[in-house]
Amino acid sequence: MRWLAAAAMMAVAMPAAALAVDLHRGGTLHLTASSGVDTLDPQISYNSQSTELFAAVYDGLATFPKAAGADNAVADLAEALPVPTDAGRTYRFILRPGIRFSNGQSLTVDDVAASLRRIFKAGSPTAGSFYGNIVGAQACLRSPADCTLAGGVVTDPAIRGITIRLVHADPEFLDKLAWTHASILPASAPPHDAGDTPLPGTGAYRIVSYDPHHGMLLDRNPYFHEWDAVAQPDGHVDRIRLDYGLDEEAEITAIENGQFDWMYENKPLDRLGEIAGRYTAQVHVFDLPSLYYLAMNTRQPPFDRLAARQAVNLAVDRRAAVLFMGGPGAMLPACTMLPRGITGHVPDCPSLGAGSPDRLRPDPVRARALVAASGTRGMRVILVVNASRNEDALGENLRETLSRIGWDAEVRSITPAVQFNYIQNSANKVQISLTGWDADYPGPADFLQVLFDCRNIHPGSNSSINISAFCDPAVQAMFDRANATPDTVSRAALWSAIDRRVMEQSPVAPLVQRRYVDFVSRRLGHYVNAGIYHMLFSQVWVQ
Amino acid sequence: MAMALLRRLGQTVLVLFGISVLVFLVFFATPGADPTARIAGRNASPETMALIRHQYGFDRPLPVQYERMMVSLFVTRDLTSFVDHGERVVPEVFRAAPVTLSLVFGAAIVWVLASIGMGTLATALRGSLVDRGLMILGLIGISMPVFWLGEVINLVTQSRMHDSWMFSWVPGLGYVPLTQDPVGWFKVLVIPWITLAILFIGIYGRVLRADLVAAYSEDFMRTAQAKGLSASRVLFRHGLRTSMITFVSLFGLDFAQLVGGGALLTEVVFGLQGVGRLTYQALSNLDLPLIMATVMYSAVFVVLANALVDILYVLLDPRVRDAG
Amino acid sequence: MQDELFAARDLTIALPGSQGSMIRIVENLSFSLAPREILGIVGESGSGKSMTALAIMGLIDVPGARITGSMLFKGQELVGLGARALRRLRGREIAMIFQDPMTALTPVHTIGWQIDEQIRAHESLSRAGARARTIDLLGEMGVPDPRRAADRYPHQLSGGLRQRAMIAMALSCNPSLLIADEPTTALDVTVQAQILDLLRRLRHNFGSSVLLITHDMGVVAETCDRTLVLYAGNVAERGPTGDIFAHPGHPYARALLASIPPLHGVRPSRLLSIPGQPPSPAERPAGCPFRPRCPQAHAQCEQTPPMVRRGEQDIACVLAAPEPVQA
Amino acid sequence: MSATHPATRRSGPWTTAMTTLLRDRAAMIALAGLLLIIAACVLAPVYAEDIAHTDPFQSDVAATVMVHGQELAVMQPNDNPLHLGLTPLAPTWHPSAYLLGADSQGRDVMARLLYGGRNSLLISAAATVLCILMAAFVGIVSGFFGGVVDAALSRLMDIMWAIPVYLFAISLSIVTISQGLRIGPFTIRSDNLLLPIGIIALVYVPYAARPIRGRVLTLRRSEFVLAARGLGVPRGRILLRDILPNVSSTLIVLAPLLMALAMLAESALSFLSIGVQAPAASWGTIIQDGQGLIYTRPMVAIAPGLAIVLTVLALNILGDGLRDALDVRETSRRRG
Repeated sequence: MRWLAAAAMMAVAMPAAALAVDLHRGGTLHLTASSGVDTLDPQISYNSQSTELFAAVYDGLATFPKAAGADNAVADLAEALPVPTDAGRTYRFILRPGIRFSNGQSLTVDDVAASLRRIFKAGSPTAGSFYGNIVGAQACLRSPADCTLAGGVVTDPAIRGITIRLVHADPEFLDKLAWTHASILPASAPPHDAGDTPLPGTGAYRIVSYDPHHGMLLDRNPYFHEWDAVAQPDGHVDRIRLDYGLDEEAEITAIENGQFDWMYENKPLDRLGEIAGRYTAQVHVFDLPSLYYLAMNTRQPPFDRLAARQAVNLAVDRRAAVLFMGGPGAMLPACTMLPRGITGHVPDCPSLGAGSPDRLRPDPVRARALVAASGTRGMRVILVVNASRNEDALGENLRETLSRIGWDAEVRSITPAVQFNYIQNSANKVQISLTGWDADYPGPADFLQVLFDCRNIHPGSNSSINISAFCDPAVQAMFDRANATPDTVSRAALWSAIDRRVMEQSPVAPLVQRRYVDFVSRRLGHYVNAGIYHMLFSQVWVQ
Repeated sequence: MAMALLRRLGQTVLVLFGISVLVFLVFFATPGADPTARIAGRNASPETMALIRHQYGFDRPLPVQYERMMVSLFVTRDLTSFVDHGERVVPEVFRAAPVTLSLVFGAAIVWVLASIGMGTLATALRGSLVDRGLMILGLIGISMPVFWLGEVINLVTQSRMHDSWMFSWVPGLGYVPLTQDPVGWFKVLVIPWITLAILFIGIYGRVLRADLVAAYSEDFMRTAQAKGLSASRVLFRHGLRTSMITFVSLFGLDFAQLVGGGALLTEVVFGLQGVGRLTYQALSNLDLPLIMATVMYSAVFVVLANALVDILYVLLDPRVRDAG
Repeated sequence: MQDELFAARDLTIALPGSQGSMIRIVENLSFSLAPREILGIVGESGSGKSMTALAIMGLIDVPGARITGSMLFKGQELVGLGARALRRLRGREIAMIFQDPMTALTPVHTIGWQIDEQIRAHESLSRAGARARTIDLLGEMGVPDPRRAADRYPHQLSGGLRQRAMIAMALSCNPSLLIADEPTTALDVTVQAQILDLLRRLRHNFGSSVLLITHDMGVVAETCDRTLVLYAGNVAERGPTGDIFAHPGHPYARALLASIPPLHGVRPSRLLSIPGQPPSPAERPAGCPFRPRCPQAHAQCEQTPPMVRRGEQDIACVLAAPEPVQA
Repeated sequence: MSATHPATRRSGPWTTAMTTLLRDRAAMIALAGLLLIIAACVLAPVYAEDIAHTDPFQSDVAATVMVHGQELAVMQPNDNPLHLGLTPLAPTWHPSAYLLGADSQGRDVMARLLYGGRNSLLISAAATVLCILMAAFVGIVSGFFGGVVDAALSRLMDIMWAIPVYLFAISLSIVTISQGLRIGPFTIRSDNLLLPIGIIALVYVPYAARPIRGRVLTLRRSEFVLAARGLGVPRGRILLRDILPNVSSTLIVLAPLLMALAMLAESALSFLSIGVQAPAASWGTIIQDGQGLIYTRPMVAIAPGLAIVLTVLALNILGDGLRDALDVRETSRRRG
């Protein structure tokens, strides 16, 4: 009955062309992952597995297009994306009518306002960094229980209007609204992390059951109808089953055997040749806005010296890094902090004097001279890396590089569970570490401003994302200028300039940009890769 | 008897207390292990960090945190994970237990039978090539890391020879509940059983042979032979029966450890969602509540098994009984 | 000699030594045993007496051991007899009591279980039937409250009771030949006497012959009809016990007799008054093996001594010149 | 009983044992094999420099090597259209270059195997000896004295056995990153081999102590101990003269097993930067490296595994020989 009702609704809403019988509709998509997501709460989960899954379950006012190619935010639950007024500080949205949550409840502007408040009440990780700019947000951060966002979020139920006011202009604010943490939930959602209880959403699928050690089951949202095929397309498969428990090697084998259609984890390096050679058609590779880089602590010797940091940038062998991390198909050499595909990316290495990262060669002679000049030759340098098989070889290669240019270098690997937090904390006095950064949304500020803003230095805290503790007034001023520049072309130029300035100061040594290697089953068709959502679960078909 | 039981119970509580305090302290003494930042998510602002710290009670003194954790682990049983938010760890452990029990019981049967066979055969033929060969096989079994062995077996049965007649029956990795499909349960577990058992067959077979050979220099074995008993009766009823002390001691420890989650590598490599895999995930995520739950669970088994072993000693050797 | 129960002829037991050599533990040993006779084999440790007992039982399990000569038991040749046939004899026809009752019983089974086991190994008897015989036997052996004793474990019994249980077990199938290897050494003196008394009565009650192996001339004197003195794997002297005790022919036998410990009171720490120690089998000198320790050794002893017959005694010594026959 | 004393006094027990051992052909072959393995490991630099001409501690993705007159890349790119993956050189079976192939960093596995043996042998032997000593102490004291002592020690062992060692290792690895572990005036750096030796030894103490305790529990009631006590022999003397020799057979069997387990356990610690640190190698770490190559270059994991098997095998045969040689009790009783 329910299915019939949903079908009837869809018939009303769908354009005539889509009414043609979908031969690929139905079936169960079998996914596999080693283990579950951190939480089912879309406003809190910070995990790329949930980003991928929730794309088909939750919507925000905006979303990133669920189609190949484009990566600017588009309207989702809002009818259109507004052009900000008031010097880029006010955004007026009109909510689409007739949308219902998977529990049957209709979506209203109250749900939107409550969801924006919930970001603070429930303690979303990006509450401060992404949404702290909304008027009233600072009070919400200080006292989440009493959060009202008064003046920041204003609703007008009569016209289904929602107005959001910012303290400062933020050209990337719509991208941030498209981010999963700004998903719209029913106003009745609890004001705390929902944990392993699924919350109703507006997407094409809903979460039926979940156990972080066994699996997740999704089926169609019975109240869903397609309002925009780019914002939230209807799905082909009837059910999505995600099984937890296999390790990467077993996952690869299981997909080869047709047991699963897709795996979440990164593909083990020793299997890349095998899958690319024997199952070429089932492998999909695309660029990711994701970097591996060396973070050098500008407040710890020897990297408190510019010359020492520059020496590292000159000496690292990015070609070797590419090879150790899976070969040229899986990694691109990187010499800037804005990866390929992000606004402001430049395809050469200005600070290192090379035309392109592909032609970049290490220059140990100059690097050695710089180390000598910095007066830190012979100093003991400990590189902290993740204890993971994939990073082992690269870590060892980097240690050799550091030793070759004049330091007494050692590498220490610590468990990935704490490495990322350990290297952020100034109390641990980490000199240099190998780490990575994946974009939340494909915008330059998500790399440069997040990683190098003075305000993101929190001494003694495990959450101090400016790992290098890099604070440069010039860069800081340029951030402000970029954010206040409405014109996209000149803003892009500014971000390129910031990138260049950062690289001259060398608080980090970018090594490689990741490319995403996806491996799917033979039966899986209509593979669509959509930016940060990777493969779209709603778009693939299995029959 | 009641007194002894009570004493043992008291000791158990003491053991659990000791372990939990140690785990708790070590966790919080580890730089970077503080769960706040990991719960809050990357790039969380100081305010969000403070909110999380308060929500989870990390701003309380350690003894208070310890007490609260123990209460919610043992009394209210609603302790939730730091990594999988909202996941109650106690039911999770009990949901995983049948998988581990299936794995460990099966493997234990395999290894006890195989190692007794191996030990007695080698003893009966001691000095012969068969004896030497079995002992070398045992050592090879011991020297193969179980994880490596599991991967090689997977390589052969799931990948390289998956389509051959020999291994086409092998189901995909994962667990099938016994109640749901007994045949599937057996098929899925038979390879993990053997993989897990190989190490122990090696250890136990060798230990048993050594003890049996030592027993043969005992006078009572000569008496038994002089009685005109068959060689097998001498070996089993007199030799084996008196040589089980080491065997039983090790078995108690190993079995308890495995049931308590010690088979983690086997469970991981074969995708079995048992207590071992849970322990593995708890440790690799440094998820204190889950670590605590799995460790307490396994400690209970260790204590229980040792109590059982002490009882078995008495059954096996009446001299111990009278030692009081 | 038709009524011999057991006869060993030129029995030689050799064990493999280093580099493929064979070490002869026992050389050319000959003796015989009549029904209901008690024969004592006396010698120091290492003389090969226990090895001889094990050879009769077919229990020498040293790989590569070689047994030559002949052992006839009721006319059946034991040397080279198959394992299965030997096993059928063991426990049923030939039984053995070991030196140390403390270690010779399996510690994890009750006394009764162990005796039942032997009975049932040789006779098709019900569990209850076997137990009934066990209790009878224990009673006959002078074990008080045999029903309860049968349910006890070896360590719960005193040494003397254990040895009685051992003997009960050995006799459980009415063997024709009982080999007792130092049955009293590990027991204290009063118990010793009781056990020896028990052994003496066996031939009447059970009709068994006994081969008593001991290093203790006192035990021999009390118990044995005939005696064989073994030195370094060779017969030094054999004959009726009374004759040997009255006129020992071999210097070694004389020395042994001189060192009989008193039956009561404190035992001297060394039993032998002869200086030196018996040679190890590998270092045994040519000729008379006792030569290095013999106070009367002379050149002739470098030859293998002849077996001199004197009355009913056989003496392996050149000095044992025939004396005037007295009777 | 009286049998043993004259036999032992005749010649020194050590000389007897030595001659017995020297006559044991299997033990001598095992000893020769063991010495060969040790010598090969000691001579690792000679192999690396003069035969294979390679630096086993230097990763190199671009290196090439001449094999059978052919120039081969040590790290071979896969010829798939996606340019994914890089496969190390397969075993050449040619001692002058990459006899056993290359590992995931382009290093000569054979050379690393020889160098790795040094660490593995040292750590496992030391850990085993330490563990056996501690376990013998705990097991004997626990079994012999019984009562409160036994209860306390046994529960301590329970705690040690149930504790998640990996958690401690993680913690230790992080604590020791920069300044090392401070114990009083001493600072132990995380590359100090005493760390893995100590940890591994401690981890397996309960495992070895428990069966020893079991044996002692039985022995305590056995006749010769009761007799000795009855005669007023001091306890220490009973422990040394009667109990220790009787548990030694258990110990001798457990020792090679512990060694094998120690060699594997060491790699887990090394993975967390405790003990052997990259680029140094041990057999365990090479197996660990090889696990990532099982589908393409299984030899990387198999070769060190074989080395462990052979070493443990040799040690084991030698141990059996040693026990036979030293066990006066058994040999003399046989002669009876």
